[in-house]
Amino acid sequence: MAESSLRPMNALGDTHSVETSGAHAAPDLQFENLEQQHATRVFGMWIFLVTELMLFGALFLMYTVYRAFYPAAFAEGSRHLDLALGGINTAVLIVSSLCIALAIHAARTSAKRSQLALWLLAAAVLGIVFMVIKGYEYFLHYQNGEMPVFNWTLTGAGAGHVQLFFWLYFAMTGVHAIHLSIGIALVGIMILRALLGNFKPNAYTPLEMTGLYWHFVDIIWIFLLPLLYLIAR
Amino acid sequence: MASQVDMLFFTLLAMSVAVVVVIAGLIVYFGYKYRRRPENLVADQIQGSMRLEIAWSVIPLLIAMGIFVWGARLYFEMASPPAQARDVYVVAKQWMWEFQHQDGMREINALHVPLGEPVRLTMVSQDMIHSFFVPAFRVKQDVLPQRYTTAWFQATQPGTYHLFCAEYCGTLHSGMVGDVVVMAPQDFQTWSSQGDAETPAEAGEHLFAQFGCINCHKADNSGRGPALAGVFGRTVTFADGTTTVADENYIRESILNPDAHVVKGYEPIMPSFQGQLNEDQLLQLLAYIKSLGAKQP
Amino acid sequence: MSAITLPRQDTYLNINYGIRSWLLTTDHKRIAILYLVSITLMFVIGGAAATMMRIELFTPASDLVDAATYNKLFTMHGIVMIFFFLVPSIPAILGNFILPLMLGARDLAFPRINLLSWYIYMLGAGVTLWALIAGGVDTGWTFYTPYSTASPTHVVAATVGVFIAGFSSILTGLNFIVTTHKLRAPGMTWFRLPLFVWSLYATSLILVLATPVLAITLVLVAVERLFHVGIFDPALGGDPLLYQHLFWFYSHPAVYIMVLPAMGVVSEIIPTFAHKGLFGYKVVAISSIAIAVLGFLVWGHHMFVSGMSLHAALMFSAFSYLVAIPSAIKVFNWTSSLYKGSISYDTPMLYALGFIGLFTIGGLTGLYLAALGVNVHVTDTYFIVAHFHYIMVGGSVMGYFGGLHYWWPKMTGRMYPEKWGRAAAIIIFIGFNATFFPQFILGFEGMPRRYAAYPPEFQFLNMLSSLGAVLLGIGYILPALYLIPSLWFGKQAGPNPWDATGLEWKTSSPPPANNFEKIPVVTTGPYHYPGKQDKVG
Amino acid sequence: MSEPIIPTRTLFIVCGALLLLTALTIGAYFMDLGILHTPVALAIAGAKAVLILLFFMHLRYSSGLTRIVLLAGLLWLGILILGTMDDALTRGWVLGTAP
Repeated sequence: MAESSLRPMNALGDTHSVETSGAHAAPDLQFENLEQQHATRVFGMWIFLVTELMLFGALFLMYTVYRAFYPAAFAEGSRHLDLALGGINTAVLIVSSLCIALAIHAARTSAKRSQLALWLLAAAVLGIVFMVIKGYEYFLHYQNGEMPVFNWTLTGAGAGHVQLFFWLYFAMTGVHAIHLSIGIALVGIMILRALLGNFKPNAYTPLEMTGLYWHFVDIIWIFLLPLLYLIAR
Repeated sequence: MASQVDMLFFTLLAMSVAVVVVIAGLIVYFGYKYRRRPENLVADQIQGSMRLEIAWSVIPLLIAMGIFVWGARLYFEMASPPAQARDVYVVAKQWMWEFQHQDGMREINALHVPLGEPVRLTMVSQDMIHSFFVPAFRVKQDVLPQRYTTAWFQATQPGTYHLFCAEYCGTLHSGMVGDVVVMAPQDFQTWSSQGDAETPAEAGEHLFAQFGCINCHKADNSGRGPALAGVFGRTVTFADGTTTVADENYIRESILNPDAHVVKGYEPIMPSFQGQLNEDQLLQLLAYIKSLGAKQP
Repeated sequence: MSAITLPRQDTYLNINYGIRSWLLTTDHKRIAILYLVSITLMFVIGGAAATMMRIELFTPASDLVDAATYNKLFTMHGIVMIFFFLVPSIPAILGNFILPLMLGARDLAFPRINLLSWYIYMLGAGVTLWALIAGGVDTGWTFYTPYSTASPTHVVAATVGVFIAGFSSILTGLNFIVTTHKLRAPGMTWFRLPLFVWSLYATSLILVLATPVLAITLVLVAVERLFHVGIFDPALGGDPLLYQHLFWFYSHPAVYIMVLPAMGVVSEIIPTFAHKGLFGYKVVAISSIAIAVLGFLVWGHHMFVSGMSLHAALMFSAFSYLVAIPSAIKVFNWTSSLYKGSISYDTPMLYALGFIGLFTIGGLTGLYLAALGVNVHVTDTYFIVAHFHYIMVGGSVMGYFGGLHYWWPKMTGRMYPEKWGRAAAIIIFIGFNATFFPQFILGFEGMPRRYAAYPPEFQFLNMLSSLGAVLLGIGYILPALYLIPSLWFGKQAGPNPWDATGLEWKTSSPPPANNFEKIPVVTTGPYHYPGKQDKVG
Repeated sequence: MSEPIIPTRTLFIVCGALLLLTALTIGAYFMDLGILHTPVALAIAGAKAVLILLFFMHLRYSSGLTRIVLLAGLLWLGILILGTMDDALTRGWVLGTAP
């Protein structure tokens, strides 16, 4: 405690902006040691994930209400989705999560930068594969006239309710895709930092946080699969 | 109803005055008695008292539950109109109120009702959410687009009362006002006999024929759709085994989204009439289907 | 600069100078000052809109401004005051400044995120103000669909502004929760935390759990508007009541976001100026958490006449009575704390006592609104306007001003002129009651809210209310007139001008950049005053 | 940083289980489960989420506080959905009649 208060201030009077990613670095001003700093940041990430859960929660609620109101239209809408693509994408995300977990494992057990960076790269590539497949699905919906506003050709009784399903489909998968894109960007940054040798077996906090975020986005998709694709045959 | 609401309101008022007097009185009394003086520089350190804490949690809770039950009973009464109530159809739109009486009278921004007779409103909005509010009758109910809501009241004094829109609905929200005119029953008779327009049920019968409903919904149940006599208020069973009471909103859904709930034993072949009927016409069809029920023994 | 020359002391204020040192600071105390300046600006804007409204309502006809303008005024007043003043005021200004000091920490857990949240706030405020300047918004702060998707005004910009500001709230809440868990000084156990910390913790829970729901809902409203078709559209089978559920799931707990921190401030002020520990400390602490939790179960009481199901109305009404209990407990405990105290009447104490009175009235009228049968009559009238102003203005704003005066010496190192302070507190109290008490009667008589013009029989009470608003306005201007000069001419405060007990008073005023020369070790509860210790009480 | 390091073998097993469960849920989709369709699919999704939480996000090795945070989030999500569904599903509930 006392020693950190003696640390000189930098020119901006910004006493807190000391970058601490290397093992040799001292903890930030407000922390007693690196252990506390790591625990605090990871805890902060969990709180953030809970806010993300509530964000998606609102979408899940809308889904629940409308599905309860219009079960037939939701089943009909679901039949317009391509289960093969949805299933493949699920597998892609699960394997990408494994890559992230292996990356953290590599960071904590070996000092080899290349191994860590490779696992991260694999995760990022799988994330991009997911986005490409998702984009292809969107394109198919557009072609088939299942994209409200841009190209909507479904008509007949109850088409309004099917449209509601597609609105929710695009809202839920869209918000998920935005999150995944952020995840890919984060992993990209992590790759750079890994190559720069920023991480050590006892200093990997940013990796850990990126991993938590990535797995969370994965979990959201795991629920989107049954809710959107597997309603009824 | 107004007097019952006021009874609860003024009971609450008496209680809150008592609480405010006690709290404010204690603050002033303690504040004066224990003001800082040279001989009173050190306070007594009192940590608290579990007994007091429990007392002032449990007692207010019991009182609050009493008020809850009282308020809920009133609300339930407000939600259950008497069976013999006079039906009035209300269509709200930016920024006016349209009323249609069962005997054919139509009016805008004014509602004439007979004294002492319960009036049941079936309301729907053509655009935004509005709210039907007559302060004198202590009645308020939001009027929603695409869905019927109901309210009822019974006037006890002749006179003219304010009608307000209580849910903000756009620029001229404060202009969406009208009058409720309560007339003696015989005066009301005279007033309502001035109209020579067809009644909503008659209009509905014409629509029923005009839109071809009659081709499938045959009275003798030989058509491709179920016969509608007596269906209103009855419990209907759907193809998937679930049931519902055929109320205003169910009839509405059956016309606009017939596929949503198909009655057991029938094919989902009815076309949707979404966009072909305006709110007035839907209410007229509703009135007709209701009147069919009335003809049943 | 300084009127009195003093030996130079290192503080967070004079550690360095220049605009860069402020805009790039990560010191929680400086960020608090940044918030103070920007939030005060928003308060002025929201207040100006309120003034215009009260002038317009002096006469029954809409003669000063037309209905369209009036609608924009109350919308602007609501949006600015709620999202940009009441929600952030106490947490982001006083909480930011005091929380780490109270915990015995050198800063919040995430100082850079703290700065980021200020920038997000400014961005949100900027976008919202742009919407207001570019032509205004007329949906009301509630953005109810379907009107918000049909209104011809700048709804998208306003919702986006609120959406952005929401992330500022989330990050502040996150920061406070993590800081409270992880950065307490040695010996600072949970039941040694000051009550302000408890209330900020409870507030942060709500910020973190409720705000994301509003955020995504407002985005969908904006999307729906941009594409003219969407999730709440009744024509597609969408349910406008679903919007209301989502909106109030945030906005009811938001009331507690606004009032819980004020309760915390009052719980600090009363012990200080009565020189004794707060009566029933643990009960008051836990009641804050109880309010935060129960506050999430009652949102449906905004929808009793909306066409919601009877069953849901019953549930929400019953829960609403439950949440009243912890609030009542707090009032009883504050009052009991005065018993056998040694009470002095400095400005913060006047605000705190005013808070108790006004909050009691606001809370009791909440019971009327929770009673289903009575709610039907008084909801959407001036009764509800009066009720929530008693909670938000009589409660939150009184708490905010009380806290601002209480910690002003700590924040600036200077005392404000006490006589002026007391005069302003009394004027605000009287002006507030004169403005809002008549509105209870107006509401019971049936005057609906959000009316630019009204029937002439309501004029007398409206005139009273408008005249009261003049007094209230004067009361709010006064503090600016004496607080700002006090920065130069005020008496030196010293570390502990109120003879208070919290850790924030154990460091110099204004505090050094690192808060404490040496991190204190805590050995007692928060309000440890000398005096005869009564164990049973 | 004192968290234990999860062996790669465990990670691979968990990943395999997740892929298996994905296949299972798609298989269940093609079976005739009637009304149980959605509950089964959601239960499988729940199991997958738990696996990810416990091992990939190493909740199994985290402090009780982290678990409380997660449970609180789920509880609040439950409140949101239950409170609203209470209204949505009982709108047809008129006095004296069944829902």
